[in-house]
Amino acid sequence: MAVQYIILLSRQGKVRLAKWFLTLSLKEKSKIVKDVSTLVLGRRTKMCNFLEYKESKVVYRRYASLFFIAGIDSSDNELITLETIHRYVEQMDRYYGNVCELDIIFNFQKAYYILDELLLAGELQESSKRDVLRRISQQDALEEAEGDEEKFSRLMPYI
Amino acid sequence: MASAIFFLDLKGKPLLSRNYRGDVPMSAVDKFPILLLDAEEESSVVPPCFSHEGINYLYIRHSNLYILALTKRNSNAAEILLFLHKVVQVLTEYFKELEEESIRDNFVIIYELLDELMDFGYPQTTETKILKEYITQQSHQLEVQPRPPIAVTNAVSWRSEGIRYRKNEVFLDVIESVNLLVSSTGAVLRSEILGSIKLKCYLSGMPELRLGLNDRVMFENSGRSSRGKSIEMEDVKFHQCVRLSRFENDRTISFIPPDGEFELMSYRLNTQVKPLIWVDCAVQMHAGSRVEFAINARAQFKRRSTANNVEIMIPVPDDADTPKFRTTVGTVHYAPEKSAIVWKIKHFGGGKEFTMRAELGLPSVKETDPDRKKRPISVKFEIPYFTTSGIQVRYLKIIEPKLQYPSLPWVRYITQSGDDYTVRLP
Amino acid sequence: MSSLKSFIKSVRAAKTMADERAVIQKESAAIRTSFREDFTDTHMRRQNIAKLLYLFTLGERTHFGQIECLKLLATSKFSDKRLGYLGTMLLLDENQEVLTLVTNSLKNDLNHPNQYVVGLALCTLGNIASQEMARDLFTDVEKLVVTQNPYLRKKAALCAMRIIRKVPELQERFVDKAKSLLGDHHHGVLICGMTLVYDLCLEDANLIPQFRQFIPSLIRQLKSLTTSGYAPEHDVAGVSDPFLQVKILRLLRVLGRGDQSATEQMNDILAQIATNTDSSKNVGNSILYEAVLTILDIDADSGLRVLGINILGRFLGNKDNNVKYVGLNTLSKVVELEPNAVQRHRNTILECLHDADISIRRRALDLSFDLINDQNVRVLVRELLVFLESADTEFKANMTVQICIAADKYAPNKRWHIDTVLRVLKLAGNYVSEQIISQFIALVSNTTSMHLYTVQKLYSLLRSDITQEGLTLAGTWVIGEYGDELLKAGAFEDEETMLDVKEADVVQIFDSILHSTYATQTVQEYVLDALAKLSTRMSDPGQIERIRRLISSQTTALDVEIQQRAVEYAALFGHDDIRRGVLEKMPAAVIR
Amino acid sequence: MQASIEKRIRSVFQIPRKGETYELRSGLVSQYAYERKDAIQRTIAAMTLGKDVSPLFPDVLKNIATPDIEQKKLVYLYLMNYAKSHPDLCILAVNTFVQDSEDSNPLVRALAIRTMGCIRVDKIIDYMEEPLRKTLKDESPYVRKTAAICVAKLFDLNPTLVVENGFLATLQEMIGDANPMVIANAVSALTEIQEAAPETNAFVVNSEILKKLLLALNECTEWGRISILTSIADYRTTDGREAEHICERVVPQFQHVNPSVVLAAVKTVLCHIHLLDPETQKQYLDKMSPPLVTLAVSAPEVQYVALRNINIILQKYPDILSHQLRIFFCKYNDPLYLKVEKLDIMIRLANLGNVDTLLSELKEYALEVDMDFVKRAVRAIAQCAIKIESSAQRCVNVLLDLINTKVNYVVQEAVIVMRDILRRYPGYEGVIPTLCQGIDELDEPEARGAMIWIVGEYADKIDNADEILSTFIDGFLDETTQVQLQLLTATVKLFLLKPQNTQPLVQKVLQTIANECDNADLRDRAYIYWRLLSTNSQTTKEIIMSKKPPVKNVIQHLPGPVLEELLRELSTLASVYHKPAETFIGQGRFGADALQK
Repeated sequence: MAVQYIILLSRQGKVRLAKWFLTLSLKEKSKIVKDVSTLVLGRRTKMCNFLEYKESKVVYRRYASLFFIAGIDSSDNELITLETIHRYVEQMDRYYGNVCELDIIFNFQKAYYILDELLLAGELQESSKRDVLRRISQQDALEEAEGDEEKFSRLMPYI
Repeated sequence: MASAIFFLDLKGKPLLSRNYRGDVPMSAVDKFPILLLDAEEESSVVPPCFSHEGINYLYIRHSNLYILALTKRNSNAAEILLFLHKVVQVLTEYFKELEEESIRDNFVIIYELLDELMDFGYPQTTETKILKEYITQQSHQLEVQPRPPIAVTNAVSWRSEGIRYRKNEVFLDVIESVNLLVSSTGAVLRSEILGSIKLKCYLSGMPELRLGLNDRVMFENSGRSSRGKSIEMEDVKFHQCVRLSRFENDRTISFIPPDGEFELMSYRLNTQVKPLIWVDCAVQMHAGSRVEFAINARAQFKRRSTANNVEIMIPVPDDADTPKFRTTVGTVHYAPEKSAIVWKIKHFGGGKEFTMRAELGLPSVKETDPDRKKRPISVKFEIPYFTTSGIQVRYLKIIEPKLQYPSLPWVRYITQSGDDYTVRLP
Repeated sequence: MSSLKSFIKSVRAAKTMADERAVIQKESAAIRTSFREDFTDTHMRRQNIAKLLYLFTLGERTHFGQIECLKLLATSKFSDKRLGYLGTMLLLDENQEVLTLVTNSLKNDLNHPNQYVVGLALCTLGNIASQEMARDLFTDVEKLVVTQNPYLRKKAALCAMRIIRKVPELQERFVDKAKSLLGDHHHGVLICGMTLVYDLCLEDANLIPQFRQFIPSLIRQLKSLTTSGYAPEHDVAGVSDPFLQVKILRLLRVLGRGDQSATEQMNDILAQIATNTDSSKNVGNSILYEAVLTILDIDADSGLRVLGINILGRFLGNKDNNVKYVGLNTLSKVVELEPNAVQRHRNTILECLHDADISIRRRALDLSFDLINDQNVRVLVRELLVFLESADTEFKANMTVQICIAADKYAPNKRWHIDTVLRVLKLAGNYVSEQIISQFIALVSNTTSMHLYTVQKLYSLLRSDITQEGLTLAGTWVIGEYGDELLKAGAFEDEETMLDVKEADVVQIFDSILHSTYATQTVQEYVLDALAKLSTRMSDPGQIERIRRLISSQTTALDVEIQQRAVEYAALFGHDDIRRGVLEKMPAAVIR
Repeated sequence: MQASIEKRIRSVFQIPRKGETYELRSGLVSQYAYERKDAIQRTIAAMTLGKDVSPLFPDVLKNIATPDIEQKKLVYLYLMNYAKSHPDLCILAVNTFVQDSEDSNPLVRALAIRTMGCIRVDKIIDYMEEPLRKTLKDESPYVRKTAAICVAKLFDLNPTLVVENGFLATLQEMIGDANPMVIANAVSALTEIQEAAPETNAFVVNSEILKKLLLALNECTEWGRISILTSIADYRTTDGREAEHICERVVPQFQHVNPSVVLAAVKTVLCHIHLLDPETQKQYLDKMSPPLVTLAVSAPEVQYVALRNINIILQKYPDILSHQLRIFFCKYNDPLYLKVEKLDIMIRLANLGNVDTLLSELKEYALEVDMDFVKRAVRAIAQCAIKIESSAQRCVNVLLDLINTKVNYVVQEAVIVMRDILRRYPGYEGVIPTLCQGIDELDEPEARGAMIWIVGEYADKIDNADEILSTFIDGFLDETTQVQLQLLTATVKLFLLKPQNTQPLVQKVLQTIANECDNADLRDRAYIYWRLLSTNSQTTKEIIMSKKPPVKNVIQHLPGPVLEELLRELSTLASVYHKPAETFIGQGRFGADALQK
């Protein structure tokens, strides 16, 4: 198993996004969120980006006001996980155009969509920088087309 | 004594701190959130003080803050915890609301206050009224440097000299809060009356006040047979202005009051109280579809009295929806933030009885691990011109030896629900 | 009802926790009621689901919206499906009964003409498929693993992985298809294909030989990645597709493990990567790290192994704590194979014990124990004992075990061995396991020559410290068993103080322990046995009577075991004829 | 390319920080006063956020001499926090301190002396002598009370200086000060010095001092009263009249609104009450009851301390609150730590008169959701049964009802407590079949151990006792040591009670232990049984099956000496932890020798 979960955490300790690739009960999930966020928020800047938590490892990296946290298997490659996290940030940055925490807060669905094109079953599915965004924008276009249709039909209900 | 005081957010991040003694490493606070987690892991019972590697952590919670004191010694825990509550009280009186934001916005004055509130770990002055005389939020606007008011260190530390009013008045409120616990079968399990006498004093100079109540012990002490009703207060607590030894000697309540509003005394009566508002509830649960409530409420006090602002709060499942209500009187609304339905009756006459029915939908998909505490029905009300215990103010004498002005005391009585007037659900 | 945006805004605007809860609970109730009203307006439904997802992110309960998500994805609109599937993945998992309702929609959508609809279905299946769904839908996935469309091929590959994990017997349906993926040209498909193959091999080692035939092509791919020029699409800081490189290296590891010829094929490329990868950035190091793991895991030639260990050595010296961490982490795997190479870094490793970062400390600690051998045991154990005193509480239990294991394995002599365990008991006696105490007692009882020394030491230690349970237990047992030797030798000097040993002194120790707040249940049990034994190893009738009273006082103990012992031993006092025999020296346990 | 994106992404949200120190520095040395003040405030703001602003030390220090008292306070605050990082530069502040300690405004004088005491740098200490001497004799009580505490600060840093300069003597004189707050702070300071250095005899309360303290008590602020009460509590008298006088004077404090004053008063009375005649003792104890009850309705954290203390008091004076059971009923929204304490107190208050009420309340708790609380409630029901014989049958019925709920942890807890009920009333053996029904569900060692004990003890009454034990023995090596010990004894008992066909079982256990177990204690127990079994079997049976005194009470009690110590320590942390102070103060190490003293 590669990535077990991804959590985006604000510096104030608020969860901005959470994706679980493990099957856990609500209670177990909130326990992990609570524990891991306490541990991560308690780390100083110069410390390494890895933590050991129970039987797993936590790889995190801070981008300005947000912590990107990935829970991984203890046998996984921590350094490439950092690259995966970074790729995710990079993709969001391009998608939103200079991403900031507020983008993720208000358009969290998109952040999940991007993540779903990047990771599946906790594994990286695409290493191309262009592909992920191309796929997202094509899907966005599909939605938009439907949206126009919807509006259109609402405007002229009798036709 | 406390070595250091911290304000932390709920994640355990320090927002502001004051090191009073320098005998505890300030980094010990970093362990606090982790120790809390460890304690929770161990058991759901996490006490407000614990010890770790020679350092003791004592903390309270206030809205989304922890206020934490550290000490290395076998300190007075009651004092420290109470002091922390006092700190919260003072800061709340200064900033209306004490929370992360008000701490960030007011750090300068908080440091100043912390300096006056405690010295080398020993609590000092914690009276907001006095502190406000020399620690102000607009000190830069003052022409002259503030000086410590005499009251800070005076024997009468709660009142400054030279107060003047044109009209000398005292308002006295006798407020009785009734706490009650009724079992699901209708038996009163516990009841108590918490009484409080609050004063609003607008008096000049240094007046001496004496308050007379229909206190049974005093009647007995003085050998007087009780004219009319007398009551026996179980545990009386006084504002620090009251001369305790005099009360102990002859039950006289004599004092120099602080200026303005304050609570003069509180007392407790442990007698069995008949529920003033009786509530009876039947619940029918159809899991996965709906739940029905039938509530009966009865006012069991004299017909000439009226309960105002009656609020009956009935707990419902967290995931209820589409509420429907039927009632003969008042209004009902669903308060999802409290997971309850609230039945409000503006005026509830003595002896009257009302009913209410409610139905709420429940989702077909059930929660996987519901964490439902058994919450009781709670009731709120106020009944003016009435005390449950029968306490009466017999006199309030006001003497200002120098000014000798005439003054008027005004007295009001009210009975209300305490913060724990509850009926267990079946 | 408000829009998602205004809901989020009002949550953020809440000043206090209570306000925030109120906003959230009210909106949640409104959503629940709105679901009941059964809107046909899909716009409204989408909005509700979006809010629900926001509730999910906040950690709120959302079970009441599960059905709505399913309804949404079952419609024909792409935007509904997209949100519906997202909601389903977030709010549901394989254990929810309602999940079965989605099987049909998934089946339809896996065969949908629009690739993005198929993609959503695959993604959902890959993330949350239950066993039942895996059985119902694997044929559709099977087809998609070999579809022309790489976008779907890669997703189907990972989906297949989940299906096989859920239903292992379906593995054979996918083995050949997985092989076909290894020759793909699309990086995404390659990555996913290799993930699938790696997982197959991990779950069933019997499959490995069939995949060895792909080693040359994997190597070729790796080579072309490392030698090809700049390709913007897959470049990361000057490194060509590090994600793919790491995947290949990892797959090579599982294929090369334990196979000489496979290993030989890999040597060159591994050497090339180990020497040529740029180690100045994280990306390069992530590949080096993976390569070293492979080098160390397969039977690589010795030159290559030295190269790998040197890379780890460089990691240790890196300023970047991440790389240092990884270095420490990996060195543990090589100690046994290349002890000398690792020993060279001993000082660096010991320094890391005092790093400010607990993650580094933890790795360094583990590695320190791996470093211990019969030559350095004295030095290293001394260092570790010093560290034990100040170590993080969470390390202590494990440290006591590890130090004792090391002492057990490499002790130069019995005296040193006993001294070391005593030191552990003294420093961290509240963290030691039962096992350590048992083994210590076995060690002592099998070492007759050290009885007096040990019992005197423990007698002295208990007189100055009874707060460490482990120490108290060991001391109690040893004094109970060898009390006669202690008493016979009489007063002795320990750490420059003379200690009196009279029968009264010995009984007093147990009296004090028993009446202290440190008398845990186990301690009381040990003390009772020790006292009973001592009653046969002492001669002063006054002290024996005192022992009898101490034992009798425990006959009303709350704990059943303590009471049972007290009752039995008190009764034994009435049978002097058998007491001595029953309580005579105990046969020593075998040292394991 | 990645690097540049990374740089940009990272810079998106970040507040530009680079120039911060520079900016602050230029503000601190600005020619405009308002800019300097602003910069000081921002420096303190940065300090509050946990940033290291110590490099600004010299620049901040330049702003120390100012008539603006708010600014002065900030500079002093900064100085206190960073003095350690620039000990040499602190000397530059000395002049201002000395001047300030002679300022015309008492607020400034007090501020100076208070801050000097907090700087904790040797260089400063040398200059404290004069300011301290003057402020101790200041005309303003506000300054004097601050100076009094400063003596304790100085003593902590340099005791000799305090003694040689006569500060200690001055402090002792301050007990007679006209101002109660000065007295209170002098008492606090002296108590601390006495504790740190008993050889100084800094504060030995005698009758003379006692009088002064009792006098100041009524005039003091609430916090002052606590210090004074504490030192009166520590005062040891042997004179019954004096003790009564103390109680008489302290009792009015029961009416104080501050719960920690009340608690301090309670402690003071309890420390002297043993010298009174029983009749008077009872009077005082009666007076104590209402304030104790009121303590139990204060803020939850304070209530917690009160409840832990009431628990101690009840262990010494069990009757003090005998009519107050209902006060301790749990409120549904009480924090768990309170619920658990209340439960413990309720059990201590259980008597014939209230047991019915208590029992129905306990049953209510046993049906709640929190596992830890529910278990305690189940345990409490059994404690009730054991304490009050006449309630036993009802308690057992309630427990059987609870077992029927089939909630796993309830059942396990019920099995554990049923064992204790059987130890008190062996006649309840009728419940054993019910207990045996859930035997496969028991996964907690304590519950398994309890079940095994029951089977061993009643082996002759349980038909399939050998089968049950045999199942447990099959998994012997997987059990915890305590369960193994129970299993060993139970098997031996089985053999003694039912010798037919059970010998192989005993042999199996003994051999397993001898050959496969390392635990020395367990091995010893096995050998002891082995040796016993190989002697006269009648004697052996007598010994192992000898009658056990029935358990009278399963409520935990503190050991006598600890209880006495804690009664003298009421309201301290020790009284909250129910542990003597030495167990958690300092290294927490403590030897057998020390215990004898």
